[in-house]
Amino acid sequence: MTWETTALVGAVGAPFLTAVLIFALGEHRDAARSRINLAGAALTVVAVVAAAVAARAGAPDAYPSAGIALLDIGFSLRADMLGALFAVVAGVLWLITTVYAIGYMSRASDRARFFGFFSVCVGSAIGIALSANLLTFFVFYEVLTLATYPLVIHSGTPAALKGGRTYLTYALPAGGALAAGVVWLNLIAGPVEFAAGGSLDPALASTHPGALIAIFALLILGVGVKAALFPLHGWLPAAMVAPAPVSSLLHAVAVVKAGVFGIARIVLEVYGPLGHELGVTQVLAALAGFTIIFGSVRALAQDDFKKRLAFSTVAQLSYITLGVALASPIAIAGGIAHLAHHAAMKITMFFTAGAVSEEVKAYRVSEFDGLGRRMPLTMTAFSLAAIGIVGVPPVAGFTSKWLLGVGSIDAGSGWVIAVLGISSVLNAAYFFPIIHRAWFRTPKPEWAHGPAAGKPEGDMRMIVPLVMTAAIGLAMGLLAGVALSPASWAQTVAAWEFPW
Amino acid sequence: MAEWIVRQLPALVILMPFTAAPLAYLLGAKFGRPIALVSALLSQPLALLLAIRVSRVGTLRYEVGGWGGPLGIDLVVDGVAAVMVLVTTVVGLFVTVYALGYFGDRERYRFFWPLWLFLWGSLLALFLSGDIFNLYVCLELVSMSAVALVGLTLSREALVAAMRYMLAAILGSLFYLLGVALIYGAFGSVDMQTLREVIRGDTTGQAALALMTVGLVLKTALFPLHFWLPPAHSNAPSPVSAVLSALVVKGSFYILVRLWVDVAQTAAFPGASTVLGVLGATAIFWGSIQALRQERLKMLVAYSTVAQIGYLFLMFPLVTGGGPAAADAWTGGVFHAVSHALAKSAMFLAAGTVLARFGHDRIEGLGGLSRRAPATAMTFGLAGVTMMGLPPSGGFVAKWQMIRASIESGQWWWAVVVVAGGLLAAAYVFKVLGPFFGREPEAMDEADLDPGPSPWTMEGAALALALGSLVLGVLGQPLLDLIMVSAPALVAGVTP
Amino acid sequence: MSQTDLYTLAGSTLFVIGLYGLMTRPHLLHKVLALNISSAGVFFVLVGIARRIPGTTPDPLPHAMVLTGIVVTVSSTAFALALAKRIFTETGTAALDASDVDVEEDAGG
Amino acid sequence: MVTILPVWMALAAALVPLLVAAGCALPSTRIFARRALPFAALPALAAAALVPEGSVTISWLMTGVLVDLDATGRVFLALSALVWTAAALYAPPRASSRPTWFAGWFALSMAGNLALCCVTDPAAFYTFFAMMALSTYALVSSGGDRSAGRAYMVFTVVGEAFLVCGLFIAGAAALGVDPGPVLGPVGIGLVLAAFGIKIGAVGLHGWMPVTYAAAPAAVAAALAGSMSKAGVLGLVRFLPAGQEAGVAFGPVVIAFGLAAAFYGAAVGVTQTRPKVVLAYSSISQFGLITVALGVGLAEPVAWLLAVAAATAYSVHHGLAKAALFIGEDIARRARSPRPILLGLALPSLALAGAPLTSGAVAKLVLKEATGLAPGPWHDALEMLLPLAAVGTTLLMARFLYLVATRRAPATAGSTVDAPTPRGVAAWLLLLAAVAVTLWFWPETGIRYAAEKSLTAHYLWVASWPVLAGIVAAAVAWTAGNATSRFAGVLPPSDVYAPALAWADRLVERRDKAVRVMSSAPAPAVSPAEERGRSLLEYAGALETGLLAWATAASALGALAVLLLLLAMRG
Repeated sequence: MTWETTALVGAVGAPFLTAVLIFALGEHRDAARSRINLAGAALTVVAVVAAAVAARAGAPDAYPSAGIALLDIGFSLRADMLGALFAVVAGVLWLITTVYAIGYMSRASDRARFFGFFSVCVGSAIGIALSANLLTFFVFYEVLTLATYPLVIHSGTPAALKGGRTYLTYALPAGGALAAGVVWLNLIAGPVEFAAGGSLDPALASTHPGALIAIFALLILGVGVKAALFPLHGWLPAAMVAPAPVSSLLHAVAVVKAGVFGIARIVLEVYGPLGHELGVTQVLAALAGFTIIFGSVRALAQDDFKKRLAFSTVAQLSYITLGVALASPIAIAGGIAHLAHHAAMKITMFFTAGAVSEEVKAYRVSEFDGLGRRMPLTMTAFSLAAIGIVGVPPVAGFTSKWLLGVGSIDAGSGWVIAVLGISSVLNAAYFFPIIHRAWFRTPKPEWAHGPAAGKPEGDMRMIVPLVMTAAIGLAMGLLAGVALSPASWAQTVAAWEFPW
Repeated sequence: MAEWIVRQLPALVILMPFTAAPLAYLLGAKFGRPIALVSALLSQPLALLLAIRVSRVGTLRYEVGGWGGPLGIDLVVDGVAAVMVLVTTVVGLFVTVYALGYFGDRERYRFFWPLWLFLWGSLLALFLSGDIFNLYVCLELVSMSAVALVGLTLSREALVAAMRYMLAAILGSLFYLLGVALIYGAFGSVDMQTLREVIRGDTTGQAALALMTVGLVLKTALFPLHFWLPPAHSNAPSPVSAVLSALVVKGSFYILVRLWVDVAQTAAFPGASTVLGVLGATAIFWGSIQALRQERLKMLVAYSTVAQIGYLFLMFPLVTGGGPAAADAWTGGVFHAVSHALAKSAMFLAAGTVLARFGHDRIEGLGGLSRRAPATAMTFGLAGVTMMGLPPSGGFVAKWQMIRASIESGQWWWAVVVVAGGLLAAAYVFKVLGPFFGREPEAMDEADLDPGPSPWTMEGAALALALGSLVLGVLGQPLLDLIMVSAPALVAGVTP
Repeated sequence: MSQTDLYTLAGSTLFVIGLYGLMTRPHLLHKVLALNISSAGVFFVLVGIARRIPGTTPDPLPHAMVLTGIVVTVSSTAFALALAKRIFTETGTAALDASDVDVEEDAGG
Repeated sequence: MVTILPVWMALAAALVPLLVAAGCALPSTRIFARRALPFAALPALAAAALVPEGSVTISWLMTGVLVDLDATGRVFLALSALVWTAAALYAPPRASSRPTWFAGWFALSMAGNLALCCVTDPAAFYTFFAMMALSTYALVSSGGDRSAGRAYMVFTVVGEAFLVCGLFIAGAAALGVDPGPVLGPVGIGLVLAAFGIKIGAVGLHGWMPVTYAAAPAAVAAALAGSMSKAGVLGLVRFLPAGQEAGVAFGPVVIAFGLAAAFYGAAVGVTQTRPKVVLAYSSISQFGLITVALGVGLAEPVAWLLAVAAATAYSVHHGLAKAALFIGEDIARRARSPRPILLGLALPSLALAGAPLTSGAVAKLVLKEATGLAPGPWHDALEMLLPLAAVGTTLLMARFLYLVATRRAPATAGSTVDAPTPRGVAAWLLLLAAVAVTLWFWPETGIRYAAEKSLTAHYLWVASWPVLAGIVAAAVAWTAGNATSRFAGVLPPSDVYAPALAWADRLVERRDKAVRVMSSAPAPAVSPAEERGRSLLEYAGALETGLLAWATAASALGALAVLLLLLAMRG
């Protein structure tokens, strides 16, 4: 095995191995578990970065791969640049989240179960990123679906169980649709490997137009749930009963991004130009546009902090969908870049939600008055992330929005401009009030003078990660022009994705 | 020596448990346990070798005692037979290991060992039978030992369930035997290889097939003839439940498949295959809905078997057309039987662990189980993955093939059934998993009864089976290939 | 109508009679006996088939089958009767109906 | 000029205030950062003077930043640096209960304002524009008026959205993508609307009067003197310079500009607070700049002249308005406003365009530009612009009147701090700048205009509207009761006032609703769950039937018959 394939297999395998070890250790050996978890996460980071290096070296058509025979397609992994981006995002943020989670969960029960399934989820997300074909993608996709369930219902309360049920009610039928779509597609088109610019034979558009449209619908139905595409978004706010690290890494990064990443793979690397020819990507773009507005409007009305963030995620995910559905390399780059950008920003916000709920027991936006004085670092990080989501430069959110906006004109879809504009205003309308409350309103007396003398504003294992992710979000926007930034990486990828 | 073993493999595989069974009976409970374990362990390489041999050279024929047909008994091992032998042997090993811990050396259960080994041998004999009358005998052997095992606890409920099971089983066998008689009358042979050449789709042939089908459907507990299964499977001791659900129902199903796909082929009549498909689909829905209704874990698992059996019957409408769809349906159906065997035995064993430990299996009383018995909860969850047909699991591979066959043959509605069935399975699996991951019940008087962790062999055996059903979903390709070795002409795409 | 057909018809009739008994009689002994009648019917058919080609020596194979069948039936009847007796001792009745579908609280023992 | 300075130094210098902002965030450097604030804009001022013409792309920064210090940008950079320095000097240390907080945002806003003068690519311009505009919210709201802060924020956010959308189109065009016959004009419209908000164009001016009134004087000075000028710079940068695409917009823009010029004056004279009057004066004055740009749009050949006019007018108005806002505050704080009024007279006259003031020069340049207006507009502007000057004079008279007659705060307890010497120095600096800047402007066009304004003809042209205005003011003053009826007849932000009040009520109601919602109990079992449960019960009853021997055996018989029948048929 070359180092490239070792890195590739290691990137997917390391989290699963970590999970096995964590399960084997049992509930009570906290120190050992933390060490193993951190070591596993660090190893994963090394592996995904190595895989990304290999992908870049092999780009655009000599990617390292590894696989075994299974069914008619095979179960195979491949480190390409698009996948490596998602894998690196998931891997790096996992390491940070692990630190956070160790702090957050220090008083919670069932830690072995929590960290074990958490690792499985990350492994699946990386597996999704590095899948070489739809079958492999689907396998990891469903593992992710299942492994998330115990995390959603972690607290075991009736509300949590209900949230878990809602989650499954959406996720499992979607899996069925996805399976049907994948099988059908393989029947019509033979084994479908992902390939930049689409892998379907253009002749199929004239021989099987109806089937291709139906398959597209099935596939998008399948991945659309995780991508929280309207009207498949209902589970995401319900899943907010999960502990903060879950909301942070899974419901802002791994799980939901797996959905949009799937959309990207299907639209760009399966259908390619056929999608535009058949008119399905246009419909998808319209749906994404609607979801953006819809999610933002719903977010406005949420007082529950995490729910507001969740609806914001619903809207933001559709930026990615919208980007990849537009016929322009610039827009595609915007969508792909937003995958990384939104990850850093939204994880910061969910980290904030967790830190705030743990430290001052505030769960609702209306309880945030003056919080900036009590938890200045936390709320600074949050504010930075929030303005980034709104699209205020130089935070990363602006970069993706910029590429999307310019790209939409390039693609000849000017209506997207209106969506972006309205969305920006709405984003501001639901995030700025939080910032306003935290910094501009009169705090409770006990908050007015900051954290208790000589004490940090919270558990540093939680504060440091969220400051780091906020800094990453800022850096990704500020240094977007650097060759290795997500935005530049995405532009490189997009150039191959849109060769026609 | 090595060559002799290879030549005698089909017989040796069967002889191993059949030799151990009387020994275990004669030497009593004290020796029954090690004998069973040794037999189970020794069976592994034999079954594996047999499978490898078949995959290399194709069908093996073995004339018992050198008699040959028509009076002698021939053993025939093709791909699907080798697969069934392999899965029986593997499940058998883990059930044996589990039973060691479950029954301990209590006198009351000393008959478990000989009966179980006997059942094991009968099943293998059934899978390797080359003629339809011998299949009848094996079917009866399987039924009798299974009924005895169900009644093993001698409790009222178990005895009644056993009786119910027995009557159904005998009736089913009689239907089958009647069909055998008609076939012999019409075609003059019971040897399947011969029959394949001479059987015709005339009225007698089809009537015989219809009677045999009715009997076998009854013994496989296809809806609406599942009336005997839930009580029998849920009241039996858990290792027995595991074997019943995992293997025994597959025995009669195996014969049915042999008859339809291998022997009758084009002589089979399409109307009946649709009937079987429709009943299978109904079974999927009905079994799942009933499972969802259950408050006891073992009842739920038993009804899950009712539902999962339904998938097997979807094979019939899908293979009738021949072509690539038939091949996919064939591999899918057999693979489903295999993965369901692993997963369902794991589930019953897990349920047994719970029952043995807490003295009850009321689902609502099992809240927070993942805290008290993490391995058991995990087992149930992993086995549930196969039940739902989600990847990576054998159930997924099977469903993939079935969906493929549905679309390929233009009968997309079966694909809808397969997908919907998976969702219903999810409903009942998560009905259990939810509480497992949830809080402990408010009144924790059960906790007082908790005698502490179960023996690791029990938890381990169940978990191993569950993991096995998952591994099939990733590393299942060799098995898929084996199923197609010397496959019936109808599915292999060869004109007979 | 040939001899074989006659036997087949008679055997089938017996089979159905047995089936009817099994269906309608709740008492276990009745059910067991009904099954015996059914099996007798099957054996009838088999025996008749042995002479299906008139004027030749009867085919020995169906006879072998019937013998095997009788052995099987005898042993299973014995088993069923033993089971029925045990049920009677345990429950005080020897009837079987829907109400007896019950789940045992403590099967593990 | 020192030519060894690389161009990117301009941006670096402009961003020096960021260091101050960062310093404010850290406890250990807080005090030092606050002290350094007034000097934070000086590097930018130096850069405006020293960094040579040229452009450079910083490709690693964001989406690639194009630093380009052209003549226009240089003027705006210098103006902004000057105004911000004065504002920072004036900003009293006790301007806010949270001085460090205030200083930090002040520096951030300053950095954005200065930096946007040095970049010309849409993304970077937007970046700094947003940095400036959003940070200013903190400064505006430090005055304590939440409603005004909200008005500012809403308009700003909407403006940013317009802007970013307009710049998407500009950005695409920069990449060589033709936006097409629909999006092209839409882009121009969006850019106009976005910057229109910043300069208080009629219809988009709702935030300006309330915000200027609510903001501390230093902030108001920065807003009126420098930040809103960023809107002018934005228009100069992103309108289709001298292209056909903009021609159709020309007349509309001219019309809007004229409307603003008169509307601002008309509504302004009815106001009762000096700062609000100044705000309306800004609306009116920006109207004149808009007219110039409109002429440039309508007549592509006039574009360069229009830009020159807009630039010169911006400098003139920016310095004068900043001086007025600060002077107004000094007057409020001073024991007696009368001596201050003398100082206020200079910028007031300048705004009115009195001879010998910068206003005279600026108006002349403006006139040169509007002289190129197409056909009928040319004559209309000839006639209307002097009338606008009459209006401005009236406004200034009203302003001075209000300052002069303002009574000390009614509540005895609330004492205002006396102006600091540093603050007064800042004001004097601004006054000096107003007095001399345009006269010593290095650019030949302006110098020519300055000389021309001293000719007898132009002295008269500049004088009569002022005189007419003064006469009108005197008449109004003497009329007393007749005119005082109009005072306060329109609230600040006039037609927008009901909307702003409505927004206040909305927020109040939302807060109340949230309180109610959070105490509501969770819903019980949903009807769907109830239905599901009863269905399951029904299924259970059916299953009991299926398990009965009779049913089972019947089913068996039925199946046998069915299969046999099928067999017979086959």
